[in-house]
Amino acid sequence: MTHSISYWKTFSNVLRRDLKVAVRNKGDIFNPLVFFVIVITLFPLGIGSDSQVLTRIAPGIIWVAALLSALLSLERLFKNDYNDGSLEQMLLSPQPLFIMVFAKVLAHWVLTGIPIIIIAPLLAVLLHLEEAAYGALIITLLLGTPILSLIGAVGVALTVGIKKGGVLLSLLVLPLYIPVLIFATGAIEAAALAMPYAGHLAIIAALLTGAITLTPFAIGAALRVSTN
Amino acid sequence: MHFESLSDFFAMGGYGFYVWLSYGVTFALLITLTVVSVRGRRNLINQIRSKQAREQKLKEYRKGNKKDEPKA
Amino acid sequence: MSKALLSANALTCIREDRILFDQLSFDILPGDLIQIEGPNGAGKTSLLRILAGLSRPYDGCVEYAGKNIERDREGYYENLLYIGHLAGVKGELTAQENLDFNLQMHGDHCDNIEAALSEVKLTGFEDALASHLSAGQNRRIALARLWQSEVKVWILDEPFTAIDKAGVSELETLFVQHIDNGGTVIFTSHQDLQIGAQRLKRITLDYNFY
Amino acid sequence: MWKWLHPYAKPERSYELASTLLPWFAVSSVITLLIGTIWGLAFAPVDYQQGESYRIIFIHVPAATLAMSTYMAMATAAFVGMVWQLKLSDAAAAAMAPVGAVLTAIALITGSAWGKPMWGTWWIWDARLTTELILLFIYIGIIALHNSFEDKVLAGRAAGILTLVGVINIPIIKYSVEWWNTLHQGATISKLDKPSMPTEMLIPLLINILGFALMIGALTLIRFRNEIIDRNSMRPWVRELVAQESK
Repeated sequence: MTHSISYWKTFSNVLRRDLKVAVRNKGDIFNPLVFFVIVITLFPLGIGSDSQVLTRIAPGIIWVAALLSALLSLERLFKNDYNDGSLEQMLLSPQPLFIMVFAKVLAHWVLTGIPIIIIAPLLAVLLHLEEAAYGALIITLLLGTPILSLIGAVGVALTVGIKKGGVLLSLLVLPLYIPVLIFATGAIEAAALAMPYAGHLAIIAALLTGAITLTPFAIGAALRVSTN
Repeated sequence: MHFESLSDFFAMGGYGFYVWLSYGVTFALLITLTVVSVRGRRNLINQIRSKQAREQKLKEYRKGNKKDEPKA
Repeated sequence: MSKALLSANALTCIREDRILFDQLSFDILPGDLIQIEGPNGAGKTSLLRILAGLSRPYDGCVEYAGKNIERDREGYYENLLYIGHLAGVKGELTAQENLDFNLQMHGDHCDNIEAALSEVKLTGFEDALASHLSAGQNRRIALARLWQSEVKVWILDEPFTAIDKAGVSELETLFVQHIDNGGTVIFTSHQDLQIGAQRLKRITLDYNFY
Repeated sequence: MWKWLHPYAKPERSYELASTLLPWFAVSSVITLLIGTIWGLAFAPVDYQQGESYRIIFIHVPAATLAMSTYMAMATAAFVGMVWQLKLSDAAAAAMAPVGAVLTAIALITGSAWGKPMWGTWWIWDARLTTELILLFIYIGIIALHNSFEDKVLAGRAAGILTLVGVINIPIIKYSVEWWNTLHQGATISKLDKPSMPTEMLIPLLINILGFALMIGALTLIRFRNEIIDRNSMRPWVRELVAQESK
């Protein structure tokens, strides 16, 4: 007889393994973060250092850079597992797939979302973000970056079996990121103007809830297609 | 007929360029899609035919070479 | 019929416009040791993947204990151990971590990972990263699960690749033990079995030209 | 539902059905489009606000509305394909994607050609145009994903999943873009909105909507037949068909 393990144990096993693997592959954590920093420093160089202009476009720049760096780091979510066969083994496990998938996405967010959230306020200083907007920046990133990981995971799951899936991935995923981008930057701009932004946050939170409940199943279905 | 002359019709009250551009692009795109779709069928059939020919060759080649190989 | 552990019902598999097999049906009973044979490209791996539920057949279905495996994946996977071409071993983890994770995810219990690794002659390599080990050793990490496993159905794609002679005969002995206990082993290999050859059943796939 | 659908779950039967329907759709769509377009271009009265440029409406509005409807139809097909594992349903969805993409492109191009005389610029970040642009991106993504799988059955399943993810997202995108638009531009008067329309304009518009719908049907049928042939190329009935066509 096999001994079934609890959902929680499954979840934490996968999460711990993914974190361990990433920590041993240090580049995986730092490269997207460095990318994020470089993209943000490019904007003042391209646009000019007029602090008023920068203040105005800072929310957009930070969020677009966050989207791009999330995109950059997405591929390793399933690619290595696909190449070494662990993905197959995961699909063959008697544990519910959506729990394992959710653990993997959470690991991805911990490794890419949280560093961005930590470093974003520093970069906001470089872009002369309105002081009143810092709180909104952090909260929107906190609520929004998990959505990026979740939706992105659907895209990676669909393209992981394709040889040149990288460009295709951005084509699939970026349009789906638009609502998050709009509401997040909207919230930061509202905060900068000292207007209430709780409504924006509520919408982002609703998007997050929707993504948490629906995407793990889409990811699971997509993985079964990709490993076929 | 709403327009008084043919040149009036083509001029579209000064908006001729935009109107004809829109209609031109629309029908060009629709016709292109139709042509591509119809051609797609012919291409497919040609592909299948050449594949069949290839299989036929392989089969004959096999028959000639391994006549007494047991079938499972 | 009801005795069949695993049954294939009218499986059809199509790859790249080629019919690999059409309307293939067979039953696998407890105690069967089955080798799937055929030339390269005949669809051996495809058949194993369909049996494991990784691929969906173009037509037909696989049943485990009378239930369609797509309907009851969890019930089937509690009783299945599949090892494919890829070992499913992560290079960034040590031999011990790999085995521990793989066992846990499949609900197998093991108190002594070191002992389990010693079964596959990996004593002393417990803390070595899998990426530092050879291909054969990586394969052994994956195969170590067989010694700990209590599941009924083993599906193994080329289990002997990169394994040395002594290892092969140990595996063969293990296969025989497993079928004696009422399990079943389905595998592909280009090698002939030495031990247990008389109990072997074969399923031969032909290379179809269309 | 399954019992009734079952005969059409056989590719051969669906192919025959598509072949029977195709001429009807093709002929009626050409006739309807001709009537609607000529009526709209030559006989409908002029709009006193926008002048003759409003005549773009007779293609822009059908293309824009039906681009969205085609997506919905595609999503329905993808859903049926996923739940009942009907491969033909996936094939139908795959057949619709390029048609929808072309319609969206038409809606975008005509919208911007209409915008130029009205707004004085080819592109304006109007909520409707922006949503159409994003819809086009999604269509292109689905087509690209479909094309990057060698195996047609897998391609259909993968594209189906993406289509369904998209169908949940499109209303959210639409809403967010509309909200964003009002935020950033105040209330832009959307020239593409027509609150009330005299009957003489409405009739050719409705005729053209019908014509576009029939056209979509015809194009989908052509492509659907191709998809069926492609997915069943090794089947005897397709081989016979090929042999017949070769003569």
